[in-house]
Amino acid sequence: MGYAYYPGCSLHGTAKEYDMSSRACLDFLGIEYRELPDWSCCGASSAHSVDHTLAVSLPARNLILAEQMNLPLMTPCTACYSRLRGAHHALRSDPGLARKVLTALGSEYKGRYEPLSILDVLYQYGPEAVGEKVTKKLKELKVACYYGCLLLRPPEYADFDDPENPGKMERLVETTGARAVDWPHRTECCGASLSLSDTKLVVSLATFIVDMAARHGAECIVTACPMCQANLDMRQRGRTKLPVYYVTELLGLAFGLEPKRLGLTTHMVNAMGLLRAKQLA
Amino acid sequence: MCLLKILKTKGKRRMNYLNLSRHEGEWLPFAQAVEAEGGKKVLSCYQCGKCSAGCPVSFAMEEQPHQVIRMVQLGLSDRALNSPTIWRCAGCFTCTTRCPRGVDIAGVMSALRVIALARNVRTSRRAQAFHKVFLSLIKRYGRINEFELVVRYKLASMNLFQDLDLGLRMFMQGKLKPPRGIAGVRQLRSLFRHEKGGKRSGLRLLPGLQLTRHREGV
Amino acid sequence: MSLDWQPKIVGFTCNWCSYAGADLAGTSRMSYPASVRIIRVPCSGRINPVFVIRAFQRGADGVLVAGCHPGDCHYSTGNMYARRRFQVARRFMEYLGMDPARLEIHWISASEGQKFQEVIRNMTDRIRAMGPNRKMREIL
Amino acid sequence: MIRIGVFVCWCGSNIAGTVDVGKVAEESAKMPGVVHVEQNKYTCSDPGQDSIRKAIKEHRLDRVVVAACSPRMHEMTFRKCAASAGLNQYLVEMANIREHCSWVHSDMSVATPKAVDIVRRAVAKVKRSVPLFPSTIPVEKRALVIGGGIAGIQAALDIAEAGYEVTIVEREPTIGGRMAQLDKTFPTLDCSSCILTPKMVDAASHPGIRILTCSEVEDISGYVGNFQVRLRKRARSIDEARCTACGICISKCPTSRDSEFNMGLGTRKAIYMPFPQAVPNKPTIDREICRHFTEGKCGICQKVCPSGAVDFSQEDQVLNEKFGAVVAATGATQFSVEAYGEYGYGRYPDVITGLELERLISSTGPTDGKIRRPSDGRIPRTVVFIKCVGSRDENKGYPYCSKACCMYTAKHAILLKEKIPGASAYVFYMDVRAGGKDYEEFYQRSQEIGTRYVRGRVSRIYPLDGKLIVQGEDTLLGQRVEVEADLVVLAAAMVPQIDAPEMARKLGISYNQYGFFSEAHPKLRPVETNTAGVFLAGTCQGPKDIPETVAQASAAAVKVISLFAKSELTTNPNVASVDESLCSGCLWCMNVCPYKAIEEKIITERAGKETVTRSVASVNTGLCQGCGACTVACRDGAMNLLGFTNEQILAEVEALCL
Repeated sequence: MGYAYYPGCSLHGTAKEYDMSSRACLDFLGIEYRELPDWSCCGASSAHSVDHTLAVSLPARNLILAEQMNLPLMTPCTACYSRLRGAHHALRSDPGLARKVLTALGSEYKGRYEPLSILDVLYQYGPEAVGEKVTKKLKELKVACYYGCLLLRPPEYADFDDPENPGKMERLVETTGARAVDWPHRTECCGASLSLSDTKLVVSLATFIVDMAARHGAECIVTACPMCQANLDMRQRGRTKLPVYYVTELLGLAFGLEPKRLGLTTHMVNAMGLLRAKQLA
Repeated sequence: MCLLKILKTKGKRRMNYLNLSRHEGEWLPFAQAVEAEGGKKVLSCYQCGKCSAGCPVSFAMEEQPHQVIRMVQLGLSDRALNSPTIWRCAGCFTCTTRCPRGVDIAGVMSALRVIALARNVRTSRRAQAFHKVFLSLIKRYGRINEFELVVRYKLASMNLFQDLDLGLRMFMQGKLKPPRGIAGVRQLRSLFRHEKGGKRSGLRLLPGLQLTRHREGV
Repeated sequence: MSLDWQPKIVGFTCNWCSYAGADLAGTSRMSYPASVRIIRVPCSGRINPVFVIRAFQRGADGVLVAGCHPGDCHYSTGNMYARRRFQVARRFMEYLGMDPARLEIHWISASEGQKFQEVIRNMTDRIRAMGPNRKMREIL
Repeated sequence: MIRIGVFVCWCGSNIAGTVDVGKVAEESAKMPGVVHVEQNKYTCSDPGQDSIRKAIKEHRLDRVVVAACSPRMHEMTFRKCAASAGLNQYLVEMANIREHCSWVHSDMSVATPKAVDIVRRAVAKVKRSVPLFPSTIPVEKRALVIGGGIAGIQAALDIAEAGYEVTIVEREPTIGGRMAQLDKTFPTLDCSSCILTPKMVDAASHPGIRILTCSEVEDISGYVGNFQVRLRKRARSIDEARCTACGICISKCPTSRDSEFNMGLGTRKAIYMPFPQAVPNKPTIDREICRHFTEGKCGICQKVCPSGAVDFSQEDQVLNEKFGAVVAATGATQFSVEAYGEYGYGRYPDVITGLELERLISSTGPTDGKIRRPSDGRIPRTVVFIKCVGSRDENKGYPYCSKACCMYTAKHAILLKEKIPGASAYVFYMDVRAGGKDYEEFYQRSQEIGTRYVRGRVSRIYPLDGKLIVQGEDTLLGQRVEVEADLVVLAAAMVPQIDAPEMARKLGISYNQYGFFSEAHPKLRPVETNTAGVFLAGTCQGPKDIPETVAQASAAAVKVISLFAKSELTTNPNVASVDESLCSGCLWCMNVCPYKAIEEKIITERAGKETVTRSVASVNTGLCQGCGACTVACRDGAMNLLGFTNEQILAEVEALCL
């Protein structure tokens, strides 16, 4: 058993901390995974804006590769998660489109396994079981869990949790001993997909979200999305700057792993300062 | 404001009424085209505005999402396809999730973008440039190299200096690496080729995509 | 086929909607071809496909099954059963070598005299184009 | 020997003008079985009918065909005529040569042969007709009303006023229903309990009405005029005869829980009356929380009761009774607004529903009629009302319009301004549906006193610094709007009772996709159901307001009264009938019968030397309405429909296809 690991393009680039920390956590917990060999881009965030069929066929290639390995496909990236699940859903519910896509790829797809997010995998492992592995409690760290869009919407296929009132990430994070603050904007969109094309707009969205987190007492934001992380990290212009961590970075820290191995040293907003101040790193 | 615009651009309109009769033949085929590209149930909308109310970026839209839906319902295809709103949509699906009528508003926006690209409607040059560069990279390497994506996009959109500092820092951190192709890139290209013969395809824009051409075109 | 030829259509109509619709066509003096002969049944759900097949066996050129609109059945669900049964019956007719196009099913309400007229007119035209039901007489 | 008489009518020139009547008569005479043919100018006239009677006697006719107009016009006329000459009325058949022939054709050469065909069909059918005899069934003149809300109370009062016995079955400890929870009613703003409680007392004191509270219907069988009903009366643990409703027990009871009547905004004791004006005015012990029952201790109420009315040993009673008619008035409930995560009901205490606001406004409510927000008890200055929560929303709720919310929201806005001068009210709406007498004026009044109506749905609500930020769209401005509210009221939709489908199955009636009971015809039979003798009143049939509910309840009562006005019911003899020798007992027919009229019957018969028992279908002629769906479902050909038998219809087909 185990999982086929699909990092996606961002995790090989701007979000390399997420790749590092994800692998570190999986290794530490003893969850088996193999990187999907010769994986290709899932098309996010362009294909679905250009061609409905291409938006399915690009992720489909990866779904098929994983099915050939007979493993469920798992990805830390939420954009990939959304595209992979969207394609999986379309291939199973739209026979006409499925025929077109699968003929082009010269392969078949049964869709035995649903593509998963790394959070699904950690959740399958069990929050309690994760908690048992924690060696360094992140006590007094006040965290705002930020879900963003792609894990929760559209609920038709991206259904990691309740789209309006999710709570799974909080449960995971609280196993580390950190306190998840209750704040209302954890599903609000940060506008990451417009980060390059409409930067001004995105700055105002990111700043607002970070401000709201700060107003509810958070000292940092934790997310599972490389786009959200990059966007909130780069685009926040508020008075209080909050570091933005990946879930896997905080978990890794709580497992007692080296901050450097988790990529904590390469954030835009200093990620180490807070941790040092709290004597957590 | 909108009415004035109509007056100026379409002088033949009688007085300042939007003549719906002229669009009678258009609304059904256009709505069907939108639904075929994934904009589910667009005709079911009853204009409650919940999509616009929850939209994180609607404050920056001259035309609100529900108004674009209305344009589709009335067959005002030119206005819908030229509306900057469709390129402002961040694709967060908040609207789709909350729509009481099951309209996939984000899907409608994305369908309108597909149609706009296929019909060569040039409203949002930046967005178009971005998608072109993005897909051309997949076609070339099989994966996206963010470094090349950003560089090419900045060139294409002639916005070279924005985020320069960020880019430099990332480069130093090893986050922006030079590109490397994957083995299955041929199979991937066939996905694009498969589309090439088709009538509607934004991908027709892609073959022969070169930076210089881009700059002229954009 | 000569234009004078009048096909023979057997019409099964439910008492509450379609028979009344035919009555209304009469009281409104809406003329239609003298091709149809009506058999009154309480509900379209009463119409056994056997009746239809027997009509074709005996040389009817067309058969009309008419009932209340879906959702308006006097007996609440009879027309739903009729609809499903005749979908199957059509397949069975094909199997028997009969032309399922000669069987038509229409929903005609008690207020739709005009629709009754149109149905008979159009159906007669269609059957006329198909010609007489010789084949079935020969087969069976 | 079959002796058929055919009577061809001229109908003046209506038939004779287009159809060669002489020719039809001539051809009819040649048809097998026909012994007498006659023509009449107007067969339906007295002389025409006389000639039929005369011919029946003179020619010893045993079957009659009248070739004239539509059976929908004169079938009854000719049946009665034949019956008066001693012939069974079901041996008369009509050939419709007017509506289906002479009136739709103009060419005599076309119309005449068609008329002959039509007569041949009728002759072929009537040849196979047999005498049929309607049966009569006695009517038990007692009505059962299920549900003691305003609909049930009104129906019961009307039926009882006509002199018939009525039993109201109510599962709660008191009658009164939803209306008892309301403070004031639109559009007149009269106090709900001021108009309801007198009716409750009337019902309780009416000699013809028996009220069974804490009671439920467990099973119903039988048919119109003869329903067998099993009722369960749950133990109240109070001897109603002894109790004087002094209330000492309630004041001394140590256990309490959220009050259902106050929508969870206040508490009630384990021994309780839902509200002071409850009818019957006796307390009830909630055995789920009462310490005597949960822990075996306590018993304070029994000790303090001056009249010894507390009886812990009381047991449920099962009553088997017979009723002639049933009125379903089981009401509706409120949509669970938790489904709207974006509105935060349940997480944010100051997001409440319309019914909860009613309790906050009501002087008998938990705040004694002062509107205070649940979180901190402060008087709200800004209140936002959101309409269509759960209605007109197929994504999270139901697609239908809940009908009463527009008006009750207008009422809430008016009452808010009355109770809290200077408070501001915002109403987020999509359409204002004020179609009712004085309703539009009432809505305008709410606007005129300063309620701000914003056209658009609210997208989300979140708390910030003690306020609720309500984010919506003003679609008329085309702009997002935000209100900083102290209290948000959700106009929750009316939805069917959760157990409505179960009740529908007990009653043998149908219900729609949501669970509202279906009327027999949406326009012309709005209070009847597919099951004769079962009638509908109130919101169990669909969302409606009080005036409409009361009107429907009275309508249902009239239907019951007119049923009871007859001493016995005559049944239509055109019913299904089973040939037991052919029936294989597969009971497919049971599945298709919309009236639950087919039952399984065990018969014993001799097969050779042995006696075998097997099951066959059996038709309850009291329930069967004669649709004939079962005849087609029957693969053995054992099921037939009297008056429209397989043999008759096949004979008609053959007569037409000659």
